[in-house]
Amino acid sequence: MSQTFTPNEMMTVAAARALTNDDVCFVGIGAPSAACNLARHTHAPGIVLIYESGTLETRPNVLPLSIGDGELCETALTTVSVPEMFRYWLQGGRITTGFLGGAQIDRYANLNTTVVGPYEKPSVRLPGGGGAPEIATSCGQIFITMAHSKRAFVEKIDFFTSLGHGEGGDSRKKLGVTTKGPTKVITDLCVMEPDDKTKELTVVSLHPGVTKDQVIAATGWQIKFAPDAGETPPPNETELKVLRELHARTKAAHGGNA
Amino acid sequence: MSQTFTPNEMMTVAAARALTNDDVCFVGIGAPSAACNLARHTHAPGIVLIYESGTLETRPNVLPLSIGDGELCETALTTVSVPEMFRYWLQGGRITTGFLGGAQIDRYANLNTTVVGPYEKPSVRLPGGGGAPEIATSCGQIFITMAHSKRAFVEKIDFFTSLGHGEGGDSRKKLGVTTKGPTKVITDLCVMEPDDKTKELTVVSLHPGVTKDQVIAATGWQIKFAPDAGETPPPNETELKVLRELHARTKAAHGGNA
Amino acid sequence: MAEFLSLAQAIEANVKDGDAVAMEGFTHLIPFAAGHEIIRQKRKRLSLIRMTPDLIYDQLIGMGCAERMTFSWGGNPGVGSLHRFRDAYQNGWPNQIEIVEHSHAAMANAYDAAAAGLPFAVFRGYRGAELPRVNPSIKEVICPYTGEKLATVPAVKLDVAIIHAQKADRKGNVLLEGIVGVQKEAVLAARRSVVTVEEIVDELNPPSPNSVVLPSWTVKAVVQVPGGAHPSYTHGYYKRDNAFYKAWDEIARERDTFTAWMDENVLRKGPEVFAAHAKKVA
Amino acid sequence: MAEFLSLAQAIEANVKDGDAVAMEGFTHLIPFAAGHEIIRQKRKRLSLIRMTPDLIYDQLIGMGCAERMTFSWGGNPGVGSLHRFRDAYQNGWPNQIEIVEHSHAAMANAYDAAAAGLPFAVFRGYRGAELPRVNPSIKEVICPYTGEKLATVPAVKLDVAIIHAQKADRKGNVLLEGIVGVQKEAVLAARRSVVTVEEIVDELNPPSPNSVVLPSWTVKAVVQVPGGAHPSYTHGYYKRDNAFYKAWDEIARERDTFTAWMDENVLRKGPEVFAAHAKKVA
Repeated sequence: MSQTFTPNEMMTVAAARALTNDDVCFVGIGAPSAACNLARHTHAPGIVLIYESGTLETRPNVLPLSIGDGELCETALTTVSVPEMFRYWLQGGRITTGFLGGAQIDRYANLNTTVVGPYEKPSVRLPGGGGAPEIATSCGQIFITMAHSKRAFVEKIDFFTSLGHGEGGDSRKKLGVTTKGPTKVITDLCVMEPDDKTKELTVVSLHPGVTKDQVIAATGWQIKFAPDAGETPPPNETELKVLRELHARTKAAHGGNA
Repeated sequence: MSQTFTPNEMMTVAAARALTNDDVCFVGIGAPSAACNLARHTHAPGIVLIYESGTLETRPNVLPLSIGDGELCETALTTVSVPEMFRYWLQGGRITTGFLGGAQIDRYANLNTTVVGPYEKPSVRLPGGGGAPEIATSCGQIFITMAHSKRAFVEKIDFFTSLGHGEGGDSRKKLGVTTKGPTKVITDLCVMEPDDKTKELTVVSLHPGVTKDQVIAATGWQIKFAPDAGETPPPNETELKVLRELHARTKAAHGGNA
Repeated sequence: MAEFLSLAQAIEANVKDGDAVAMEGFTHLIPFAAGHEIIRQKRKRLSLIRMTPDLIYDQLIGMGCAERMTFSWGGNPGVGSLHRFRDAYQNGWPNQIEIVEHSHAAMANAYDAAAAGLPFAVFRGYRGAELPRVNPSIKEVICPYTGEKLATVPAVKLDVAIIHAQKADRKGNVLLEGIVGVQKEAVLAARRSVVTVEEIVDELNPPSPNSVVLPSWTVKAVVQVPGGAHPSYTHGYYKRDNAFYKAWDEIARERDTFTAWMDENVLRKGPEVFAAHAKKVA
Repeated sequence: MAEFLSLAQAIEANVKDGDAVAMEGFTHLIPFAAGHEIIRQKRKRLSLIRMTPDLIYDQLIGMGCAERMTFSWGGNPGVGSLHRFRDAYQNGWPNQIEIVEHSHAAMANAYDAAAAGLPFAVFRGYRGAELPRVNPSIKEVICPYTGEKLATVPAVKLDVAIIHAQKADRKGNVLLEGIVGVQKEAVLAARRSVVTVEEIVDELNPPSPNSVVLPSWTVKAVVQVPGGAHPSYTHGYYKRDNAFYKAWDEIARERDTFTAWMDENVLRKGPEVFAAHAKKVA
């Protein structure tokens, strides 16, 4: 049975599938939040979702607009202070998977959410790193979700907000970082994983209908493809239904003046 | 009107009177707890009592046997974790007056609650310092309550559990400590205060019926008396009544198997 | 002991030109009414501190109250950028603003250290990150036991902390519930503090013996301002006005629409307008 | 995820000879039933850690389960000394015990650091105190901003933390209320943890959104042992048996009265005897 879906839906579904029932996730706003909650409503009902606002094991019925929406606290197992969240829970090494995104990413999955242009005199001042610098190194692994474009997937990021695989190879190890770092970059065009050895991002599957040329055209460096890169399995009916219902509930909740 | 009272009651009453309505007290078990609660039930109803178990602004109706009796939590404004108590509240510099006591004290009000004899091979292993090392330096000032005897008031303490006035003079300042340290030592015989300059403990008042010779005989160093040392005003009727009721309630509560 | 004041009195007495001010709130309990009062009282050269500066700091900056912002994530959550902050930082309108930038972990630890009376905090942070190159206050210490290098951040230094909370009792003890962020630490870190609350009640009745309560003697002024966190929210009282956060993006995008909105909704109004948002939903 | 086990199973699976074990509780919620089970299972060479070791550590030491005690205050609160600890430490009966001594502030910070995944903690402590002379693990660091010398303590290292709590839900999430001490930190610091609870309930229903809750995935084993904290107490369930603490002074003073009491009340009994103390008073 074939269904139409948007590239963004494909990205969210692919991210959701990468999560397991045993994961403890540090969730960001936007696509990560949609992916984590989709996973929770489908194949991973036991997944633990943590938002940096302090909400532990939350089960939101609608997606939060902000990282600290009331919905997150009301449906949480408990809510801790922000210092405790960053000290006992994130730095304490209790998170299996953290989500990140950014304005720019390079071939080693290093991210920039700080500035476009030089730091001191940026052409665009972005919101900044927030939790990213420590999420990038404290979580067991990192999933990155981003819209795929040449503006975002660049040869050289303007600022190293958070560490991916540094300059590749054993960069993380040399910095004394023991966690895996980015293990998947999921875009609206494809899924990438770092090469085992070089740590350079490599396309491992193309979303249905997406060509290699599209990916090449949307990437600012000479992107590599795994020899066995196939097609990302499309979203199934249940996934699309659950995701769309989630978005519909969210829109209804946020649109009005509650 | 004259009333009989015990030396211990006099000690507790004298300690209570030294407290004001504006004090925030770090209370210890025993005489300090009795003194603080006596003050709260008489001239200082607004005094804030904090026990190191985490209970903030507690109003026990009976005296606790331990530092963490349920009564303390049940009557507290709120109860925080023990790390928070020692970090935000004690080290944070929010306590005006802390209480200490010990097995041994010297002329500079340094205290030993650790060992009698050498540390490695003590003749008596005492419970140890507990909160004392940091109470002694973090509270605005320290009151010490102890039964007066030659065994306790010694020329040289066997172990420096907590700092009083060190070797006298500006010892505290030299150690980088900015708080006042012991400002009163209240015993069952007299009240002592450190000399302004030398910081040596000096008797400022003798409890009713106590002679200088008694104090001299109960002190292991050549104790000094202030030129204007007079008599400690005896407990008044209200103080004795409130204190005895407090002890009676306490005895009734702790005696039985609740 | 906390004093009960009007909002105008509380800000007048506790916020001075040039002060280091934290108006904290992690999405929840953001003290908007107090921020508006600071704007009406035309405070200048404030050094604004906050982990997640959002609309209220955008408003303060756009109205020329600030000269510095210390932060870890400055944006309109889920919506986009802070246009007034950007305009000040990139174009100097209405005045140039300096920034001191940290990560969340660093800021959270800096508040915690200040509440604990320490001069600095130690954390495992910034590995492979570039911020230490541009922020000289990020340093490191070596663990005396393992030899591990760890990052340090100086404790925040605050003249005044301003927060919003659910309620205070008549002695001025304050109860916070829900997403409590770093508000307790901010109050304990500051020399002075102003707390706006939804309600003043006879008895605080915290639901748990371990509820988050600030004793009256840690607070300088308590002010009742129902709805005072709008368009942020107060757990148990009213929800986040997500539609307003989205609308702000348009209002703040241009200088003239911003100025007109501030004139109509802040300068010509008082804290009583917040009451319209203060319905108790719990 | 926490497993639901019998007390014997939980101790068997999680406490090994030679382990570093914290059975925490600051007067409140002391896991006596679990301690008795360790004695019945004849664990040896335990390294016992606790801020305020009291009767249960006196019992473990007197029964020969321990070879080391790390602590900051070791006594029978409000009553006097721990006679069995003293006899072991001073006279080597039933075996010699080594001590590692800190202050409360140091221990509290050491738990906090371990929970936070740090190798050490910084605090303003031990000034003018002698403990640093006899405990080589007390060191110092210099604040990189102010030059102030501050004390350090290594993070506690625990194989297993054992605590008692009010209740768990059927997933194994645990609620603690009242004087919560360093129990949360102990569990988060430990590789394994055993939690005994008064009740197992369908829904945890914490009274506050900020209640102290340990998620199931931070706990290894949950065991229902009503009354399991006696003669300590459980807030909301039963009071501290102060009379027993006083009686212990006599029981433990001599080796033979101690041995007889342990034989009758621990070795010949099981955890079910604690149920007699488990009346809910709230």
